[in-house]
Amino acid sequence: MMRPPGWQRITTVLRNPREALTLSRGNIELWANLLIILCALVFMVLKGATFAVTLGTVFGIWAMLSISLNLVVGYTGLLSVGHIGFFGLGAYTVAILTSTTAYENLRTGEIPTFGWPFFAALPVAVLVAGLVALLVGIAFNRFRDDIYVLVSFGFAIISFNVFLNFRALTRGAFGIHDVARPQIGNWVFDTELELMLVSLVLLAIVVGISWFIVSSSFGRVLKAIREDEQVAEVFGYRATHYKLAVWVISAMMTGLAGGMFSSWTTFIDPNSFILLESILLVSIVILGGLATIWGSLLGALAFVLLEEGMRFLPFLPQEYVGQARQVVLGVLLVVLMMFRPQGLVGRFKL
Amino acid sequence: MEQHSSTTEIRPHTASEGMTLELRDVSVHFGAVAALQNVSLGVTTGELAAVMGPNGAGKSTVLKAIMGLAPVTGGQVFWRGAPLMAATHEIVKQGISFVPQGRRVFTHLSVSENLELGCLYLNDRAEQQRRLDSVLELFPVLYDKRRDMASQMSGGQQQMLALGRGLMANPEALLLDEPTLGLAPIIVKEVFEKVHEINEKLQTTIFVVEHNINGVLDIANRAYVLDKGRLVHSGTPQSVQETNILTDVFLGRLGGESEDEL
Amino acid sequence: MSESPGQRDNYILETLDISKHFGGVSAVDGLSISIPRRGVTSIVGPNGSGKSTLINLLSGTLPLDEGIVVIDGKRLRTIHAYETPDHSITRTFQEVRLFDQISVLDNILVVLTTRKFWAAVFERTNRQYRARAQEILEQVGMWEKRDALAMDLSYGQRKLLEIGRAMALNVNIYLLDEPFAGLFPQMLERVKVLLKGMREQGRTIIFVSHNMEIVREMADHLIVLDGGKLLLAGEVEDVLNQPEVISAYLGT
Amino acid sequence: MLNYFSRKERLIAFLLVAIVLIYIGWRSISSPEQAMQFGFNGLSVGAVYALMAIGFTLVYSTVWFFDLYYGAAAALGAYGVFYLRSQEWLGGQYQVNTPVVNIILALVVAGVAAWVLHAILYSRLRERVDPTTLRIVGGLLAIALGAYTGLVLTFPSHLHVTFGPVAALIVGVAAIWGLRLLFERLNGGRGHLAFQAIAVLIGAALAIYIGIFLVNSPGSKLYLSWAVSCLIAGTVGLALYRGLYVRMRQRSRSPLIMLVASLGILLALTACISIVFQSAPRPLPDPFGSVPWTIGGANIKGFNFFAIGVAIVGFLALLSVLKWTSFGRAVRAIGDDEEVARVVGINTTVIIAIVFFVGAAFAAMAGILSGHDTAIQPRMGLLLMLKGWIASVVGGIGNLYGAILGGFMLGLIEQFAIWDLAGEWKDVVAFGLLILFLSFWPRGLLPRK
Repeated sequence: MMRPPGWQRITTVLRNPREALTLSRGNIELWANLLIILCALVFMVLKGATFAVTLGTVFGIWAMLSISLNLVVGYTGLLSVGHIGFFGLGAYTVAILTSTTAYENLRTGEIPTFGWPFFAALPVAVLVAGLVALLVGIAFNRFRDDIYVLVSFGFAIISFNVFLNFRALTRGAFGIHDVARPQIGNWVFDTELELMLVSLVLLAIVVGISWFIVSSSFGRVLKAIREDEQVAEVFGYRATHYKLAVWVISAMMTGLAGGMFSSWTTFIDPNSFILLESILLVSIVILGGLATIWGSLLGALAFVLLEEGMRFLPFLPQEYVGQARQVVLGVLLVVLMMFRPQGLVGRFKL
Repeated sequence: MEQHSSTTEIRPHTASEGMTLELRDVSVHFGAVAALQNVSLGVTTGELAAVMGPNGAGKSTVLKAIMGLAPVTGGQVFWRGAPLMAATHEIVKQGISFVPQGRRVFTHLSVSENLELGCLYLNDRAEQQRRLDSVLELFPVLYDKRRDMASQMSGGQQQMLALGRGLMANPEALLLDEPTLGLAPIIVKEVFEKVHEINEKLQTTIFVVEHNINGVLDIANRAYVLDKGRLVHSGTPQSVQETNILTDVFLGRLGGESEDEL
Repeated sequence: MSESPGQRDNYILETLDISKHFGGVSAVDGLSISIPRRGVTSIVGPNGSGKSTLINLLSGTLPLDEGIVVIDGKRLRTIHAYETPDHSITRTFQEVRLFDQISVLDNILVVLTTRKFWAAVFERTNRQYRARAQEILEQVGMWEKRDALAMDLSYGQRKLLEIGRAMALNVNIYLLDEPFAGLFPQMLERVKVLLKGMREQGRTIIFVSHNMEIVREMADHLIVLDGGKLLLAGEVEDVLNQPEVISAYLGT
Repeated sequence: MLNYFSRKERLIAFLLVAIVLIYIGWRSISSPEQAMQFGFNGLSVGAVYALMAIGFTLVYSTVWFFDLYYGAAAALGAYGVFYLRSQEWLGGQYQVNTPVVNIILALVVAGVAAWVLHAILYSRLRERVDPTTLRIVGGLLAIALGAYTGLVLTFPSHLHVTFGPVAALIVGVAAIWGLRLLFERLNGGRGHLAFQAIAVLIGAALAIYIGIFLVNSPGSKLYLSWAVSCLIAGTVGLALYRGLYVRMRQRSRSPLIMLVASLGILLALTACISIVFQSAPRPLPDPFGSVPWTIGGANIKGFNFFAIGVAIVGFLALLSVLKWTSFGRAVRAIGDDEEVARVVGINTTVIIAIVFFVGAAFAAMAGILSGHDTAIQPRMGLLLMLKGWIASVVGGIGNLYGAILGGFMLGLIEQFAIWDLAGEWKDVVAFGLLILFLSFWPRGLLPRK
């Protein structure tokens, strides 16, 4: 079931409190769980509920992203640094389809607007991301290990350049304004609380799909392929097909997160989809732990808390918060690779 | 193979009594698997000792234990009466050269570069050159190909190259790991003759691990038989041939148990 | 060793002039062997004689360079690894290759579950699979260890689990590469019992071994390879008493 | 996955290259000025990629993993120059020189020096000299070196005094060593006392001449700052190898572990640079004046020639070291078979550490050149790293010739591609090229045999 890893330890610790004092290797999962959740609680108390609601939306988006990336990294062993591309695809599809702001480009003339409602554009975004992922996946299926990382870097760069330069569609560096908010009938999800609601509902869908796949026979085959592709083939599974399928599913869920993101900010430009964001995403997944859904949730939570928490630090000027978080994440990656390659609560070591 | 006048620069070592290279009660474990269990064997100066046994008997592990390439979990290796504790890359400076299994020559380097690597630690170009000349003299086949890439040579030539690389360090003891594995019978004979020549002319102590029993017994002074990580026989080559120990070991008539700890 | 068509039914697996080259070296060189239906066939030979390469070729792990493999009457020029269960073949590996970072139970369940691509997404581990997995794990004596990761097992247990995994696939031909290597007596007996059980079920077992003692005990037929070629084939004791075998092992 | 070329593939490759060449030739004939311009720009950019690719390839062909730290090394190099020269370029308006950074770097240098001295001197002289004395002397030397680094960094405006003589000394020693080697080569591999004498004479003369030039001409501070930046970036690379990668290599065989760790380092260092220097882009002035020469109708900066020259000289120097010195032989041997290299008596840890140092220094030089060519910003390393990675893969993984060929080719193709496409698509072209190459010729142009 979806029990957080280390749950059994919590019950044993409750029965035998002395064990809580011994921070042994095996307890890292428990401590990571407790620490991050405790931080979240403290944060909520300190900052108040309104702020926590905003944070909830951001958390929902990052969690969707990291869960879907974890499906690829944790269950096929392929380290994709290119998922930000699918995120951008989802975001841009929703933005282009829903935005009604006219925009005139000197070179291309007026760009048409569609004005679709959010919930009509969202499935299209998912489909677009999936379709592109299918093509990309077919091309990438022969790569692995370090070369896979390189070509996935390539996908991130190429998609960023497309967002930036394909002005006739994406309006380039000017970005797209007035992306529609989610709307059902006359109920527009306009406030932060409502947006958080949508974000968390979408997150629940992503978690559900991931869990459904991972806990099925399909998920088990994926893990086997990750461990030893050739042996899995000897037992009758065509590894490339399975890898491609999970890649496409993962990209579709990333596209979903992208759609949510663009509706939340209502304005997107290529700067949200730079390579650095993708590297950060990878580090969240590795930090939380590979091949667990709970780990990805935890990683995303830690990531969001880290940024907001750093604003508390008195000696850190506000403009350096992003950078400081990046330093912490980078150092964490190194430390994890050194001592705990499966991440905080992971089930798979790279 | 033609005879060569042995005006080589490699100096013969003076013989002395007792074991020069010795394993005392050495055990090696790879994880839970025991590759060697309390094995004691050795070689005296100027001798050629052969270690034999079927696949998986732990023959190669004996040499790897000496070179610090296998985790020794018990016992100790002695070299000239003192425990051998140097790091792998420093052992060669102490006079032990290792020729690993499978002709692992540096395939992207030329033959003479391969040879020079055998005494790279010297930092003395003149001495390197002298040794290069003498080794090339010992192996005429290498002299002809000295500018070629090692990858372009046949298996037998690569084996000669590996032997020559080992000799470049002017070793007191030469450890050979399966020098004839995967070579054609005629080449096998050539390799054994060369090993014999090195042993006889240069007075180099040789410790050879070999699966080709008949070939190696002709040239050895001392023989050990390993089975399933244990020493089952030690003595002269004659004693090995007289008993049926080898046939028994190879055809599984000996019984005995290998161990696998849980 | 080609046989007349009438005899073909007696053989479940035949190779016709198969070869495999690595660089300039022929690991398997125009090899033609026939493996009788049912019973245990052992493949022996000195180091580098092509035993493991033969297993790899038959299981599609390596592509064939030349020649034809006839499996149960089907003539195949190429064998894809993912088709081997359809040809009713499965195998184990010389260096144990388990799915390391998943549990012992999952290692078995992977083999049992459906091969249908989309059906797999909707398939949960049902009671039937679980029962079958338990049956197999109990046979190899590892039901208590079912939740451990495969990588945390000892060498002997890994070896047993790999054989168990192969057994879980319900096929006719089992290719076992060194199933007895490095096992201690109790484990060895267990593997022997497993193989005997499979033989009684009428499966064909082909195993590579260098342990002649076990070959004598277990095998019905013996194939001796040397230098990628067939040296001898036939009944175990007949073959082992031939002088060629001894000389192949001891070198010339 | 990696297969040798089939004959058909090779034919297609040749045909494609031929078509592209013919197309470029045709365009060049129809507008030679533009072709000249694009060609030079391409070669100049390609030189940067080539330097980067050489660094990657050197490390990859030795330890078989891509060290992504080199992205940060490039940025470190460029920002190192900015750090040392900012006082004069920006006047008093922006003071970046901070004791914290200087102390950290001095400590890194001292630590690395201590380890290197221990690993080389200690193991060599242990039997002849009392170990305690050796340790004390080594420690003092390391501390002195660290203090010296701090000194150099703290007074960047006196670089020609503090670092000039040392640089001259280094050049002199390198010259003596190189000349001796060259003479030996010319004499069929045999040394001679006369050669040594000549080499020492020439080397000493060179050192004195360069020393006088460097100390007397304040303009030399720029060149010295390049050298200091490269040395610092290299030292950090060595420290990372010694501190992290050695242990990771012992623990895990997976190439991804070290790749991810080095990605983390890249992430952290990039952010550190933007904290210290702020993230806005800054120009590095053109060292040779910004007035372009007009050659054949194209405007070409002297700096472009310089960049190409640096790449070629760096490549040739590295190549000859790898080919002709015993160090180079050891490096190639480790790339072939690390275990056997250790068995034949090579101290693999030290050799690999030096390789990491040199590779990072090359990356830093690439960063410096790119900084002078365009501008510097903290994230510049990321894209440079990727381009270098592409160049080394397209050229042929693990082949030094492939690295320089791939680098120049990538630069040229990027430039000639924007002839017909808009300039902003050049990154897409680069990665498109990569994916194309990896799909059809996974071993690159000049595969390692």
